[in-house]
Amino acid sequence: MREEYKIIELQPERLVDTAMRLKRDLYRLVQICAVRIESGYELTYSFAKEYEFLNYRLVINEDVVVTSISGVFETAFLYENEMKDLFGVNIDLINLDYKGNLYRIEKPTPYKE
Amino acid sequence: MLEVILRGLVFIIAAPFVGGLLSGIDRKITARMQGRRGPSIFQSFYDVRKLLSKQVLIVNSLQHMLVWGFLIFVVFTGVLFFAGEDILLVIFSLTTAVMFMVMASYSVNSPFSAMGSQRELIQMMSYEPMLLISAVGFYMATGTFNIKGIMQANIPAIVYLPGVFAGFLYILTVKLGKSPFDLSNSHHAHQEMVKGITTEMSGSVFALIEIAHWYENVFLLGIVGLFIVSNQWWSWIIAGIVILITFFLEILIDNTSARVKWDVMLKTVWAITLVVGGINIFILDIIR
Amino acid sequence: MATLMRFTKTVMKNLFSKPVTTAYPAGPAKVQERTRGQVSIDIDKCVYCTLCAMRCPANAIKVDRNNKIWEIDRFGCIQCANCVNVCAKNALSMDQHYTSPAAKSVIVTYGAPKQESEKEQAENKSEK
Amino acid sequence: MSFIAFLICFPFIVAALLFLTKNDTIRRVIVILSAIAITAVALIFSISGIVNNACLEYLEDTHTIDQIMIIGELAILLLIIITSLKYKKYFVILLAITQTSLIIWFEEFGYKSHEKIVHIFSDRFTNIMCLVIAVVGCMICVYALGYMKDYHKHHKEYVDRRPMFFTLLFVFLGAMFGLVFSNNLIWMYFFWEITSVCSYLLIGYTKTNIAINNSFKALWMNLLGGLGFAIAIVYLGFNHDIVSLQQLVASHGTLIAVSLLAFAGLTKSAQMPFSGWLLGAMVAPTPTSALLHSATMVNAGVYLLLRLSPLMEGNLAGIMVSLIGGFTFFATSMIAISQSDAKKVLAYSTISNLGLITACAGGGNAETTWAGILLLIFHAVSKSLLFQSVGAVENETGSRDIEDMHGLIVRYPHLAYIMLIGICGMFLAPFGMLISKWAALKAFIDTGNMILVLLIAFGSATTMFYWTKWLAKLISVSHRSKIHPDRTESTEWFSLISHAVLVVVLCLVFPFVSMGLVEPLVTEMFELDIPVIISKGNMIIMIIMLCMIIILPVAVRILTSKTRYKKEISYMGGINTGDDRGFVDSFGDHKDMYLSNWYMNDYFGEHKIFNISLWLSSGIIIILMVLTIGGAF
Amino acid sequence: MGNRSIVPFGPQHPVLPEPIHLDLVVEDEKVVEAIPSIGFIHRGLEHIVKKKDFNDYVYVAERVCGICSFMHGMSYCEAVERVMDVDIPERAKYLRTIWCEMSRIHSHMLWLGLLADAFGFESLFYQCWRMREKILDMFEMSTGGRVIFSVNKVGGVLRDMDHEMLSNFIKQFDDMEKDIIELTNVFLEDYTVNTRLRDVGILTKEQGLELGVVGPMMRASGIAFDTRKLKYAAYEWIDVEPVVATEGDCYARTYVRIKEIFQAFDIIRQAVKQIPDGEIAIKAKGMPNGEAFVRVEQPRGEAIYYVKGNGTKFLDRFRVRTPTFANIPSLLETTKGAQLADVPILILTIDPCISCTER
Amino acid sequence: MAKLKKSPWIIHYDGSSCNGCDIEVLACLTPLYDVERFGVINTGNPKHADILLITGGINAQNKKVVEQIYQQMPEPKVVVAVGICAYNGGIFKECYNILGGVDKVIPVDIYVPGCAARPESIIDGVVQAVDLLEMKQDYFEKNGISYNKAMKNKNESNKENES
Ligand code: SF4
Ligand code: SF4
Ligand code: SF4
Ligand code: SF4
Ligand code: SF4
Ligand code: SF4
Ligand code: SF4
Ligand code: SF4
Repeated sequence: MREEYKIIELQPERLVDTAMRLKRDLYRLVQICAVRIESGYELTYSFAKEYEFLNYRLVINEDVVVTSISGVFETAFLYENEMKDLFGVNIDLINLDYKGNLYRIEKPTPYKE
Repeated sequence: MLEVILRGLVFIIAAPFVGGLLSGIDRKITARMQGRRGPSIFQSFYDVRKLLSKQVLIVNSLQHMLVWGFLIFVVFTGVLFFAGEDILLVIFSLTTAVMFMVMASYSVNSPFSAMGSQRELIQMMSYEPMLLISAVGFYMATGTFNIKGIMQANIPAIVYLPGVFAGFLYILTVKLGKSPFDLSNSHHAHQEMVKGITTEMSGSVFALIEIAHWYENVFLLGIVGLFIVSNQWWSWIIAGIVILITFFLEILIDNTSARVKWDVMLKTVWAITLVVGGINIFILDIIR
Repeated sequence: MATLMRFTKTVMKNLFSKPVTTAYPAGPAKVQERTRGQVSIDIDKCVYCTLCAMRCPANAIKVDRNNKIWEIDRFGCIQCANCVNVCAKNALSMDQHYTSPAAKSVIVTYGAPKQESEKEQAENKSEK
Repeated sequence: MSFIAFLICFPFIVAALLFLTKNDTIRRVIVILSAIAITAVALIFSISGIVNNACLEYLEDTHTIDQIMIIGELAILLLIIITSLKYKKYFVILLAITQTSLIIWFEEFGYKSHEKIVHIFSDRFTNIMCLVIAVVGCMICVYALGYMKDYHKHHKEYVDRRPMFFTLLFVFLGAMFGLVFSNNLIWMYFFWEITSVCSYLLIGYTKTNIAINNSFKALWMNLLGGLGFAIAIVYLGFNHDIVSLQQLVASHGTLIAVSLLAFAGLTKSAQMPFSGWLLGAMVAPTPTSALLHSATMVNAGVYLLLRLSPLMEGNLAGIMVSLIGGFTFFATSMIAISQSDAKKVLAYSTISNLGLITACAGGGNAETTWAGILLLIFHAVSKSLLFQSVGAVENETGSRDIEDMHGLIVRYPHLAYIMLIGICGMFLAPFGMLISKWAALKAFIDTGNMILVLLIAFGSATTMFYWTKWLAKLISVSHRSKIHPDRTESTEWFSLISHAVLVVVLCLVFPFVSMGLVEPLVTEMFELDIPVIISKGNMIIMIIMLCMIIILPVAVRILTSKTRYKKEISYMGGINTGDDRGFVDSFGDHKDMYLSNWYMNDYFGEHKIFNISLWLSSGIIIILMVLTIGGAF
Repeated sequence: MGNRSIVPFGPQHPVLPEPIHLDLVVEDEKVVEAIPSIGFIHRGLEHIVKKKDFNDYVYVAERVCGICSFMHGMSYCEAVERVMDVDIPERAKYLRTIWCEMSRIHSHMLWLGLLADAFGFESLFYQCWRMREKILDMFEMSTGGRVIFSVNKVGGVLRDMDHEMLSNFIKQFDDMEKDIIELTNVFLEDYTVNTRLRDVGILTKEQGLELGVVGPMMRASGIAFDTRKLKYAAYEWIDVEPVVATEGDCYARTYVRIKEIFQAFDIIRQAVKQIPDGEIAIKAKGMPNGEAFVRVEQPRGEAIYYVKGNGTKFLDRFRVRTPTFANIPSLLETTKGAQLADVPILILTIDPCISCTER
Repeated sequence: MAKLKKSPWIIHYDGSSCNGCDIEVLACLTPLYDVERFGVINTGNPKHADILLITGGINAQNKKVVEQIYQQMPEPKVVVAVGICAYNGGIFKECYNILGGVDKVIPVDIYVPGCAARPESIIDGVVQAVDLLEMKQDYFEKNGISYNKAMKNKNESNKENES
């Protein structure tokens, strides 16, 4: 027996709206995760409310600019900076933008290749 | 005059040994209280010997001068005390010494050192009234500020000054830098100040501070003794015992409390000063 | 309910009982039966299959199939025992004692050329 | 007599001259020459007075002078009325009219023993005061020459009214001399009013809104004190037929009058409910502050109190004065902790120190008075030095915030050393404060005034805190700070250096000052042999301490000449960037490290303590005044 | 800048066993602003799934952090097992549960010690760590390692604990429990300790949800959530109720962790009672293909494992969102208005494990 | 002589370890292993320290930090690299952000092996380090130049000679 959870596809434009709705419904941000795929990235935004676990999936091209949800969920800034720095995902309007210096690594965006 | 000089010399020579040994014993007892074997009781001497032999890193040369000032004034304080001079003068000299220390650690322009020196100042501000009140108490109990005179009293000062004594023990914890009041420079455990006022001191400069603390501790325990001694010879034995008990008590307190924050320190120390010390001297004034 | 010096009892108990400190290094180190110290090899059982080298997550083992040399960088081994688990010949095992600290790495070679006994070869790391 | 006349009149003449002088160079010449003249005369007069132990009294026909004074008082009244109308401060007019008419009425109708009294006199105390006023006051005038030039260079927004400014400085000096030499209370009152008005005009110098408001604050508070003074004069004249200070001191049992005069003294020395005006005085150019805080204004207050101190032993007036003094000492030293503006710290420290002097005066016995007088001397010199050095630093760096004095010792070493000496002179053992604290403590224990003992114990701790942190700030050395070119004017330097030398010398010769000057004076005042306050042995120890501090730098250099140093940047968790002034911040950029002193606004902030203290001290005053007056009937 | 100091806090700092850095802006000692910076330990270990056989990657995964290394190894295995759809033997599940809870005890004891160290209570620190050594001995007895155990594998566990060993452990726990009660009461009742913990760094329930804090941090703010209520290892057969406190301050967080120590003892007792006999591992056939999320409750709270395989022995992506990562932003909130002396305590009450945060 | 032997003070820095080694370093201080019986104090301040205990490998960000801490220690000083990570990056050596062992940035005197090095090993390492300290102290006192610097100079001149 294992925990059940959902993975829901989402358009990038709908992201902030969805985040706002979830916040209103008292969900918390659990994690954001990026995976490098051929055409670009697969981003998973996970939210939870009590034991319910929702994953919103964005499949985007490399050049798509994703709006930050750090204005909605403050904690998102860490995840977003990480994706930006390690994967090279274009994320806009992060409230605490480390500008590539979250992890000061020598090789930029090592997960991108 | 000769006697005064002699006493001073004895203090200058003997105090580091006593102080160093006390600090070694302190560390040993502390270790045993924590269930471990602990260092040798001569450890403090080993430490200082090592520090003296190491390279000295300084941030600026002013620092070194001020540290010397600290040491010299601490020794001077002790000499004045054991030579039996005026107790107010002793306190003022001590204050001057600490001021040198504060300036030494502030002069280096390092964040933790500077923070430490501000805390040291707060500590000083909190214990200073009680120190003065102790002196006042001695004067009221024995009619003199002169330490030699105080020691010649017919009745030991503690009889008149139980409250002041308690208050003094309280600030002794601050002065010895023991938990819960080891704010500016903690000997044990770690703290947010790194090494506080001594952060930027290394090698022999740091050794000077250790030595100064030995002197200071001997002097402080001397004040504890001053509460007990009278013109009876056996009072000296009791004073010795009380000093040892005090010393042990301080170690025990050190090992059974957390470091408090400065505001708690300031408030409690002042409150104790006011309540215990203040009431004591008020009553003394009335019954006199 | 806050009390001052709540810890006194424990502290006093400690003061008057024997410290728990080990005697080490004067006495022996404490080990358990399953303690994973360092990898040891029964070189006679080894068939130089290189499986252990391939599966070593830290790349501490080198096996030269042709010259029949089995070599381990003691300072590179993370004591995961993966090699022990994967070796089909059960040639490997974990000792309870561990490698001593040193200024240079200890690289131990077993097997050929000819001499079966172990030959310790302390290499300067900078030369490595 | 001619000396005294010179000291009182000459400054007024110089003032008149300066009022007409628009030329910088001429003004410079006049100021310097007259400063030299005044200082010289004061020195000759006072020192010969002290050496010969002369107590001079002058009885003379004073009718014309009295007439002049009445005219003068009316003139002052007119001035107040005109300016107050201009700025719509009607309350002040009321105060001024009340007291002036009271005095004039009294002079015309109630002045019975007119001819019999001594109008002018001088004894040791006046000599000491005269020295302080002349030496410190004149140097401030000289300092002001350079300072005001720079000041108007930096502050183009203010109208340059320097002739007016220097006029006022000299009027002030003249009034101060008059005040201390007067024996006739009405004369004293007249000079008292002049100082009030002068300070009012000086504070309003820049004519900004805040300056005007503060100047009126100073005016009404001082007028309130003046009112007390006036009532006391009238009361004394009618009930006891006393019109001179000597008579007053000789008579006992005029509690109400003493209280009223003490009240006037408290306002003038800016004690607690009336501290506001001195704080407000800060808006004026620095020489004003230096003058008000050290040699003149506030000293007039404590001078009066110390004069009265034999009358305050153990009575309600004494309790009021010592309580207010002690309380002010403690409360304002706490507030000083929370201040970072150097002038404000100095202002609070002045109030606090004067509090200690006041407490000493209120103690009403020989020992405390001895301490009070000594403290007055030390304070005047050190405080003047400090104000001037702060002013000089402000002209150099454009800021008088203590935070901006970080590492001053590297940037402006000379100014920093001067300031160090000033601060040490203020509080560090074995300097001034220490001795007074010592004597005061002892005396208050002996008289059983435990509340004051506690106030002093706590107050000395807080005093130590704010001074030390300032001291530490000055000597904080960071790498690569450079020496800056020092453009302080020569006249300023002259004054600064003389002050610094004076501070050090005073400390060194303090036993002689005490034995040769203050002890006989106190003996005279109290008509008894005062006990040994600080034994010779202890004085020697203090001198040794002082020498240790002076020798230390040299000694350490020799002691450590063999040590091998390595200079190393300070510790910042491993992320300094190159030198010890910055570090790598969370975003990977360089960030300047910055260290600030502690101010503890949440505990010692002005807003926390000031108002409470106002209420408390007003309460103390009102209750004790009511008790005094009630007790008299 | 007024009367504010700007001070670098860390990365090297005696109260921080691990490097983390804060740009502190303080007024006297009151923190006005604190911006955290991480990355001093960043290694990039998620990346080497592309270089290591997924079976051997367990050894990397358990070195995500040396404190709850067991949990990391286990969670990684659970995630891979889920992708490969293998169901491991029940005995293995129970063994994992027991080790998990032992890890929790050791981790919380360690934390209590470090907390004591941070507020300058050295003897208390020593006492905690002395107690913790007993757990480490048990670990070494059962796995052969003191901090890194290497007993997990995809498909089960590598070492068994026989009945004798388990009952011995239970007996030792019974003894320890008394001592721990005595010890933890100092945290809860001592006056000086209380001045340091009470009303420091308050995080309300709302803030907690907004900042997405997890674990004891979350439960101390009154949010009853514990991933152990979900089904992983053997937890579906075990009674466990989240320990909750409502104050949201450092005291509450200490309280929650202390109670969790006793809860862990209880869980181990349950597990030992219920543990069935049988195999401890099965052979996992094939290669992982597909993706899976696994959530587990580590000592510091909920951790998320994500594994994506592509049918080869090298995974496409492995990701771990550790509890500290979720808790760090709360520092921004809790440090504001606190004192400098509180900063180490505030950093510690999130029980940071920077190693796993930065991977 | 033997001025240092009885009072080696340490500073511990966590390079990029997994914590395993760090907690074992800390465990050395606690009652069971109690290194203070050898006079060891964990100072946490480079300016007071004689021995730098460093765990974990070097990465791009902590490189400078490690260098600076080392530089801020007074002579004589010894570096003890604890754990496999500190030796060569350990299990993380293939990670993109691991530059290698501690010797990439500062000279290491003693390596303590083990992934999680055992407390006993760390004690052994410290004991060896103390002997080295003595040696370096003598060298420093005789030649007025730190041993490490002398060695570095020698190596460099050797290299120059070779080329
Ligand atoms: S694993 Fe077995 S079959 Fe394969 S090479 Fe090794 S010994 Fe031979
Ligand atoms: S042990 Fe190392 S070299 Fe061998 S297969 Fe595994 S990762 Fe590759
Ligand atoms: S124990 Fe692990 S690290 Fe060591 S050689 Fe074997 S597989 Fe490699
Ligand atoms: S796996 Fe076993 S048999 Fe094969 S090389 Fe390694 S030790 Fe030898
Ligand atoms: S909190 Fe981190 S650094 Fe501190 S002991 Fe635990 S794992 Fe090590
Ligand atoms: S952060 Fe937490 S989950 Fe991660 S390794 Fe450390 S203790 Fe374990
Ligand atoms: S050597 Fe092992 S235990 Fe130590 S830090 Fe590296 S991975 Fe962790
Ligand atoms: S390799 Fe082992 S001993 Fe060394 S740091 Fe890592 S866990 Fe600790």
